[in-house]
Amino acid sequence: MFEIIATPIDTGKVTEHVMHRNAGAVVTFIGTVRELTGEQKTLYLEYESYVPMATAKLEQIGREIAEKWPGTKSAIVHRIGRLEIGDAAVVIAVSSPHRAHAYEANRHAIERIKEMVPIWKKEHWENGEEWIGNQQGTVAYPTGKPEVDQ
Amino acid sequence: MFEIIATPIDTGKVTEHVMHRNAGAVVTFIGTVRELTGEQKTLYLEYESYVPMATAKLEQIGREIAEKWPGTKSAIVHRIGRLEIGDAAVVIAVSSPHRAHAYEANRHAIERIKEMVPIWKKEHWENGEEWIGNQQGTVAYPTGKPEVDQ
Amino acid sequence: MITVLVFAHLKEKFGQPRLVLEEQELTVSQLRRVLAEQYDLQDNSVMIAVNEEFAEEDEVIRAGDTVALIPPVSGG
Amino acid sequence: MITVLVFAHLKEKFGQPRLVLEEQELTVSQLRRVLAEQYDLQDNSVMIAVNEEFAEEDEVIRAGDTVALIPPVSGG
Repeated sequence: MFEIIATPIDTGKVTEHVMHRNAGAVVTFIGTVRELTGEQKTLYLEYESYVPMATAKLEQIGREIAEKWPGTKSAIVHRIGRLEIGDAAVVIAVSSPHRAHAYEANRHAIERIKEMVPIWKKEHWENGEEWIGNQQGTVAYPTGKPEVDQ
Repeated sequence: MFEIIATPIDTGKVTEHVMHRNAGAVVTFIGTVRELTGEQKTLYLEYESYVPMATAKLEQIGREIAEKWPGTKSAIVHRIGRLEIGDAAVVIAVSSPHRAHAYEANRHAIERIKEMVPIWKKEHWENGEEWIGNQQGTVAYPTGKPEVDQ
Repeated sequence: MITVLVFAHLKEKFGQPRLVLEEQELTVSQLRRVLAEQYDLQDNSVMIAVNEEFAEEDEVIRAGDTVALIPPVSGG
Repeated sequence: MITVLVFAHLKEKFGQPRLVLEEQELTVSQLRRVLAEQYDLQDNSVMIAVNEEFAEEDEVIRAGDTVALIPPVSGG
């Protein structure tokens, strides 16, 4: 289950997708829309995506995880469109016979999403709006693309 | 929410308990009953607890987390009684404005539970049964108690 | 009298969830000696809790305190 | 002709979700030059994807390929 959807994410469904008789440990990450960034107050967010490529990249992350942590099973769903404060933007579930692997693989997934999955966030604040990722100080990729692995 | 209960754990409820407008990141750990340990097949488990002390120790873990990772919010529910394969034995939810903290604090909670919360597991296998923690090779505590922190 | 709660394999070993000692006051180390001599329990991996907190060896237990034997835990 | 998909702030900058180039074939570096000269886009933080995969600078783009400009991502 590696999906970009425009409707609310069913966290329980994503989690259940990775559970099985020999899982033992399941780690779920939910990234939600936060109201405050420093002192700046977010009203709502808009997420946009290059959907076919983003889906392929989520699947790639799933393959990276299966290779690096054998025996794990993962699922990732990212929501796009308008999201309100508290809404889940992304849900990542990883199951494993070993809890250390479930934590590590889950963390890997969110770092990789933030690094190379074509999804963009537009913040709508009380005093303006901005596409995130386009600010000064954003890391450029000298090779023209992100590395295969950090 | 720091509880020892004898009924199925509602994972969604534990997770929702820690969510709030400035969370941003929520990490949930679900420890489930695994069928295979090496080649040994578990039929079911029984968990027993010294409930008032275990509840106090879960609350202590919550305080440790709040102190070590300010701004996090945590909830832990452990189930006791007879559990079947796939059942959730423990659910830990931690929210934080920072995802690194949510992962680390969650991991801290499960390690501490396995170290010093008075809960015991009896494995029922096809060819016998045994209280876990009582095997040879179990770490003894030379000071008569576990350390305050690992 | 001091009541000592027991759990898990110790509950099975003793066939009951509590031991009742005649002592009115003793330290944790003295309790360990009583358990070894009268109950054949000599196991340093068992921790002792007094009033729901892990106790040091020199802590004094008095009648009325809640005492429990805590074998190595295996929750999670 | 080569169609280039654009997203996020680039979609707003160009006022449309795609640019249509007259070229029949060019490398990724040549595409960057065209974008700079004809579209006032000179930004090395923008990656270029060809057929839904990040492309090297010397990769050749042909008519019919799916090309997209990928500004630094901000999902999660």
